[in-house]
Amino acid sequence: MSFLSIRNLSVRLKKGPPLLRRVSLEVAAGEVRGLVGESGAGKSMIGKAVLGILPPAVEVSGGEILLDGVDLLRLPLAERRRRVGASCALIPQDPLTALNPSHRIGPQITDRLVDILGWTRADAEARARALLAEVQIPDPERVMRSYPHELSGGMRQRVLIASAFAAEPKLIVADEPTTALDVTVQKQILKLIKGMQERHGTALLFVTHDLGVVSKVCQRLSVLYAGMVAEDSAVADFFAAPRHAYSAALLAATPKYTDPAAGLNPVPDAVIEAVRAEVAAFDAGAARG
Amino acid sequence: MAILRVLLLRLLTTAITLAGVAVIVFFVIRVVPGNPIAMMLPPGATEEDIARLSALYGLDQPLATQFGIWVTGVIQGDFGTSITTRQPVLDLVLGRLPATLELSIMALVMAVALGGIAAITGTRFRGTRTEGTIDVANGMALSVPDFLWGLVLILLFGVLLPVFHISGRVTPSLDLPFTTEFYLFESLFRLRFDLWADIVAHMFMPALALAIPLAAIIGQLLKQSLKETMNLDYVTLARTKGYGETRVILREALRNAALPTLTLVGVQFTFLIGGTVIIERLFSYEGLGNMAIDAVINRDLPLIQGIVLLFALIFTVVNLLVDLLYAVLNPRLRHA
Amino acid sequence: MRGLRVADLYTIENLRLSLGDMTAKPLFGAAPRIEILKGLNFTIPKGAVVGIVGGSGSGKSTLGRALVRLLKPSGGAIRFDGADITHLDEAALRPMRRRFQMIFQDPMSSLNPRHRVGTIIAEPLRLHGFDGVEARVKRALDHVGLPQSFATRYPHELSGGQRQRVGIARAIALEPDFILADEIVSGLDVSSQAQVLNLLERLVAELGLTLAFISHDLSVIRRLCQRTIVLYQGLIVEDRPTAELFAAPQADYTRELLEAIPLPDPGQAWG
Amino acid sequence: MNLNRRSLLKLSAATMAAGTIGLPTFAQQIDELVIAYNVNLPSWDPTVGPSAVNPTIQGIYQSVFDQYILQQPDLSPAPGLLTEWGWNDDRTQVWMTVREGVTWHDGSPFTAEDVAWNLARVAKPETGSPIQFVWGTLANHRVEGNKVIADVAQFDPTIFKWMYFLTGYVLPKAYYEKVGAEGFEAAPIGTGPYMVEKFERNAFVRLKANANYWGGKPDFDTVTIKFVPDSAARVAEVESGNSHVTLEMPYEEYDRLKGGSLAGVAAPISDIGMIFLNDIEVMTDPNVRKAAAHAIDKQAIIDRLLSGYGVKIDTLQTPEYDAYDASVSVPYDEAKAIELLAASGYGPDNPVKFKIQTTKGFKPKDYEMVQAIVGLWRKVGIEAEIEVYEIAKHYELRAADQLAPAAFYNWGNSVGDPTTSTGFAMFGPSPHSVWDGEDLIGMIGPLWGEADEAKRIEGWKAVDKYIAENALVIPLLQYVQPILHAPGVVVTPHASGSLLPHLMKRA
Repeated sequence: MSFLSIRNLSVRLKKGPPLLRRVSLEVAAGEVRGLVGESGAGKSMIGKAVLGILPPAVEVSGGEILLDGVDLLRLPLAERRRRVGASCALIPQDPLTALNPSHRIGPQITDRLVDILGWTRADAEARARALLAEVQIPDPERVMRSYPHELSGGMRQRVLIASAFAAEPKLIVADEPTTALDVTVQKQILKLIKGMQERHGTALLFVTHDLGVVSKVCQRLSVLYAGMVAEDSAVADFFAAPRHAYSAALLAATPKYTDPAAGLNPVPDAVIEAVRAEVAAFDAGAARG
Repeated sequence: MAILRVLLLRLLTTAITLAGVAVIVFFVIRVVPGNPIAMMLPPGATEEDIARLSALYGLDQPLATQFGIWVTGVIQGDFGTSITTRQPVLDLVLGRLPATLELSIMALVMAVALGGIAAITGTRFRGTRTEGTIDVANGMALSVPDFLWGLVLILLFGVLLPVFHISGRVTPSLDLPFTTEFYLFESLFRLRFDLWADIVAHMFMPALALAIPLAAIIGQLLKQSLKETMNLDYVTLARTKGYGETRVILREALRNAALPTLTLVGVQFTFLIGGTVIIERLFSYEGLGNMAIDAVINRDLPLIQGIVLLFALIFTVVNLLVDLLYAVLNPRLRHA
Repeated sequence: MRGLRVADLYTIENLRLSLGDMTAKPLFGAAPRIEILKGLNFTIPKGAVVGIVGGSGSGKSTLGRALVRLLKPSGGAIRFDGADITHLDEAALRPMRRRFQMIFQDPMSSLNPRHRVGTIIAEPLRLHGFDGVEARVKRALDHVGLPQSFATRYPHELSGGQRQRVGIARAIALEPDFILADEIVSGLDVSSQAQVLNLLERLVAELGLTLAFISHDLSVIRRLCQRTIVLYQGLIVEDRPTAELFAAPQADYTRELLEAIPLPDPGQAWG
Repeated sequence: MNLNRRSLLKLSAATMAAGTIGLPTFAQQIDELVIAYNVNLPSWDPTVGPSAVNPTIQGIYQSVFDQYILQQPDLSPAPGLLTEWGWNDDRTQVWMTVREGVTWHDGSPFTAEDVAWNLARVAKPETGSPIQFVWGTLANHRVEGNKVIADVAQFDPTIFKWMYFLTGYVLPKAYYEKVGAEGFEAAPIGTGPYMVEKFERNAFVRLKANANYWGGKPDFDTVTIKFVPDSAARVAEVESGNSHVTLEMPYEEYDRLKGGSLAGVAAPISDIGMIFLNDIEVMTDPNVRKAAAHAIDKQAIIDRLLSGYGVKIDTLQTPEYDAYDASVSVPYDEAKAIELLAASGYGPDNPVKFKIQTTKGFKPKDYEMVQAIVGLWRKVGIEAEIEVYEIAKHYELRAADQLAPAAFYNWGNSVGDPTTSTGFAMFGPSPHSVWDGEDLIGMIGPLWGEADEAKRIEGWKAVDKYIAENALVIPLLQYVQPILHAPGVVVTPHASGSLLPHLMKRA
C-alpha cells in the first residue's frame, strides 16, 4: 500500500471556485512523484493540503488524504499536526525566505527533533551536524552557529534540505525547491535531493513547473490543469508518448537548447478549449452529484 | 563595527542637539511674556523693588551675558539655582528624574505587555470575532488621550472601586529606608515587598494611563506586522514541523515582527515621557513633569532650563537605546 | 565585422561600473566600491538580437541598466548611435530616453496598478510629445496581439503573459531604436513564455528593432538571439554567434551552464 | 531575549498582583488627618522668593511658623508672638512686646532677639524680600528686655497689619544662622502649631503636632498635606476616603458631594474678581465706563456661573475689610447704561468697541464670566473683543501699564486694609495700577502717611466712593472658598483663604 494516498481531494476558496477537482494520486514509500502544471493548476495546493498548510482563505471540500492508511482530514487538529510533523517534511521554494532571519541555523534544524519528537539537544545537534555534512556543507559546526543572512542561496537551500531530512520523514514535499536558483546551483541541489532521497528511502512529492527537472528527478508524474489531473504516468512513458493532449502540448512548449527549432510552441487553443470543456463537464457533474 | 559607528555618530548628534536645545530654551523662555520678578511682586511694590529683585536674580544683565554665565555654569555642572525652591537646579532635577524614569519604564512595560498580548491574541484568532473585539478596543484606547484615561482610571479604581492610590508615589506614613530615589527598584533590591507593593499601587494608575494609548499603538502595529510575518515561508515551514499556532506566533513570528514595531515604539516612548508631564500633575506624582509645570507657572527660568535640557537628554538617549536595541535584535545589522 | 562598425547601434568600450557597499560604510567618508562590471568590450549592431546570459551576480542586469543609462558607469565608454552617452546628465539624456526602452522582469510592479492599460501605454507617448496618441495605443496593442478592448482594463485583470505584452506594447509604441528586455519571460509559464518569445521574434522582424535580451536561460536565448554574450563575475567570458556557441562552447563557464540545463528528456546524460 | 521576555511577563504579572495588595486604608476614626492641598509647596522660607507672596500656600506656612501677630478667622488681629505693639506718640518709633515661654520646635527658647533679627533681615535689600519696601520703613531694630524697638524711617500706618500678612513670619535666628538657607529648606523649624516631620517635594508634607504650642496643642497629632494640584484628583481623594479635607473644586462637584458622605463649608474669602479699566482709548469717556459698570448683572453671573457661591461687591472692599462701605452701590441698570452710551453717541447699532483681557481657568469660571459680561454689554451697545492671556502675561502687562482698556483679574487682600486693595490697585504711580487719573492720585496720596486711623479709613471710603461714582474700576464679586471634608472633622474656614490644620477639630 502507498504511503500517501490522496483520493478525490477537492479544495476550494472559501465561498469561491474550486482549486482542486477530485484529485487522486498515490505515492509509494521511497517513490518520487512529480506534480507539474502551469501556474494556477493547483499543483502546490496538493502538497499544502497534505501538510496542513493551506492558506486561511482555502478549505478542503471533500476527499481523503491517507497517510500511512490514516485519513488526516478526520484527525483532530493537534493529532494531525503531530503526525505530519513526525513523518513528513517540506523543502520550500525560496531558500531566502524560508529560514527565520533571527534564529541561528542550528536550532532551525534541531527544533523539530527537540520540541516535537523529544530528542535531547545533544543528540539533535549531532544529527544536525551529520546532516549538514551529508548535504556537503563545509564546516557544519560554524554554519550551525550562523544566521541565515550569512549564507548564500545555495547554502541555505542545503540547510533546508538537511532540515527536511532531520527526522527521517517518510514523505517530503518539495515545492519548486530550485526555481529561485541559478541553473548551475539547481543542478547541484537536484542531485543532492535525489541522492538523499535514495539513500534515506524517502518518498518525495516534487512540485515543479519544469518538465526538464521532472525528467531528472521523478519516477512518476501527475500533470495538472485547472485543479484536475490530466495525466498520471511513469516519467519514461510520459516523455516517450504523453497520453493526454494537454500534457503533450505542455511538452511541446518547453524549450530545448539542443534543438532550437523544437519547443516554444504555445499550447494550441484547441487543446485549451478541450480541457476547459472537460473542467466544465466536471463541474456540472459535481453540481449534479 | 556598525554598532560602534552608530554609537559614535549618535553621541555626536546628541551633543549638538543638546547644545541647540540649550540655546533655544534659554532665549525662548526669556522672550515669552511673564518673568519671575513679576510673579513675585506683591501689591505695593515699586519700580525700584522690581529693579532690586531683578538685580538679585541677575536678570538685569544683558541676555548674552546671562547666557554666558549660564552656559559656563552648565559646562562646570552648575545649572544654577531655582528661583522658587531656592535649591540647586541639578539637585532638584536629578532628585526627580528617578521618579519619572520609573513611571515611564513601568508604563512602557505595561504598554508592551498589553499591546503584545493584544497583538498576539489578535493574530492567534485572526479573522474571528476575537480579533474584531481587540481591534475595537485598540481603536478606543487610541482615540482617548492619556490624561482622560487618567481621569477614567481615577473614577474607576480610585473612587468606585478604590483599590489603587490616587495621588503621590508612596504612602506618606511609611518609613522609607531608601538611599536612592529609585524607590521601585530599591524596594525590590532590599526585598521590601511591602514597600514595593505600596509604590506599585501608587504608580499603577498613572502608568496605565500613560500605557494605554501606547499599548494600542503597539497592539495595532505588532498585530499587522505579525499577520504579515505569519504568511512568510519560514512560518509555514515551522507549521509543517508540528508546532501549534500559538507556538509558531511566539517562536517564529514575534521577534521578526517586533523589529519594525520597535523603532516606532522608541519614538512613541519619547511621547510617553512627554506625557508624564500632565499625568504626573493629575496624579500628584512627584516627578520631573509635575515640577516642570510649577516651574513654568512660576517662570522659574533656571529650573525650566534644567528640566528641558534633561528631557532633551532623555529623548535622545531613548532614541539611541532603541537604535542599539534594534541592532542587537536584528542579526543582519549586527554582523554587517 | 570591422567593416560593419558604422552600423553598430551600441559600442561599449572597457565599461566599468562599481557601486558603494553601504554595509561596509565607515564612520566618515564614502562607502567602499564594489566593482560589478570589470571592463567590458562589445558592440550591438543595428537590427541585431543579442542575448546576455549569466548566473546571479554575473552583472548582467547591471550591464543592462548601464546600457539604458539608468546607472552611471565609473569608467569606459558607451556610444549609442554614434553619441557618447557615458557621462550625460539626466537633462541631456531626456530627449534620448525615448530611443532606448526597457522591459522589466516583473510586469506587475512596473505597471501602475491604478491606471488602465490604455493610459499606461499612452502616458510615455504624451510625455515625449507624440501626436495621435490614441491611434498609436491601438496600433501598439495590435502589434503585441492584444485586443483593443484591453485598453480599458487594469493590470490586475490580466494574466502574466498579457501583462508582459502590455509592457512590450508600451515600449514599442515609442518607436525606439533599442529595447532592453531583462529576464522578461522567467516568471512566465512555458506556454506564455513561448507566446511572448514568438511575439518578440515577430516584432524584431517587423519593426527592425535592435534587442538585447538578458536571461539566465540558455534555451530561451538560443531560440531568440543571433549572438550571445556570456557574463561571469563581471567579465565577458564568451561573445559569439549563438549557433557556434551552442555547438562548441569555448569557455568553461559556458560549458558548465549548458550541462546544467535539465532537458525534458529522461535519457539526457546529466551527470 | 528569552530571558528579557520572561522577566517582563513576570514583572507585569507581579504588578497586577500588587494592585490588590496595596489597598489604601479607610479609617473611620480619623487618627491621621490627611488634607489634599491644591498647590505644591516650593520653598520653606516664607519670607523670600515667589512662594512668600503666593497667597495659596500661606496656610502651610502658618502651620509651621507663627506670624508676628495672629490673624483670626474673621481677619481681625489678636496677640500672637507679639502680645502688644504700637507706635510712640510722635510716630518715630514702634515697640513690640514679645510673648514669653514660647519655644522653637527644636526646644530652644524663642526670644525678642529672634523678632528683631527677623525684622532687620527682611529690611535689608540683599535678603531679597519681595516686601522689602514695607519692612525697610523700620530701622535700627533693637531689643530691650522682652521688647523690640525700631525706628520709623518712613511712617507706614499699615506696618503692623503686614505683621500678619505676606512675609510676616518669624524664623529662628540661631538655627537659621547655624544651618544656612539650604539647611533651613531641608529641615525647617518654627514656633507654629505643627512641626515638619517629613517633606517630599511635589508630593506631601507630614506634620506632627507641637505639644508645646503656646496656643494649645492642636487636635490632630499627625497631619499629612498631600499636594494634589488637579481638582478632579482632589475630589477623588476625599470621595474615596484617601484624604479627609480638600478645597478649591468646581462648585458643581461641591454641591454634589457635600450632601452625601462628605460635609462642606463654603465661606467668603478675601479674594475678589474685578475688571481693571485702563485710562486709554474709549475708557477715558466716563459714560462708557459707567455704562459698562451698570450693564453687568453681577448677581445673575454669580448665580448662574458660580452656583450662587460668591458675594456681589461694588467697591474693592469686601464686608470683612476695614473700609467697607455698604452705602456705595453701583446697581445693575440696563436702561441707564443705554442712556449713558447714547449721551456719547453709542448704541446697539453703533456700539463702542474695546478689548477685554482675561485668564482662562486661572480662577473658577473666569473666562465664562467675561463671556457673560460681553454678552450683557452687547445688549446695551458695547462690543468687546475677548483676548485670553496667561496670568504671567497679565503681571507683565500691568507692571508696564499696557493692559487692554478692560482686563479681568482677581485681587487678594487677606489683611483687609484699604491700602492693600484700593490703594495699590488704583494709585497711579504703583506698578499695579493702570489708572493714572491725577484726581485720584491727589485723593490717595495723603492717605499713605495718615496717622489718624479713623481719618485714614474715612479717607479710603471717600476714595472708593469716588471710584464707584466715576467707574474707574469694575468690582464684580467676592469669591467663596469651597471646602469638602469627612464628617469626622470640623473645619473652621479662615477668611484669608488659608486652610489651617490647627483650626480643625475632631467631630
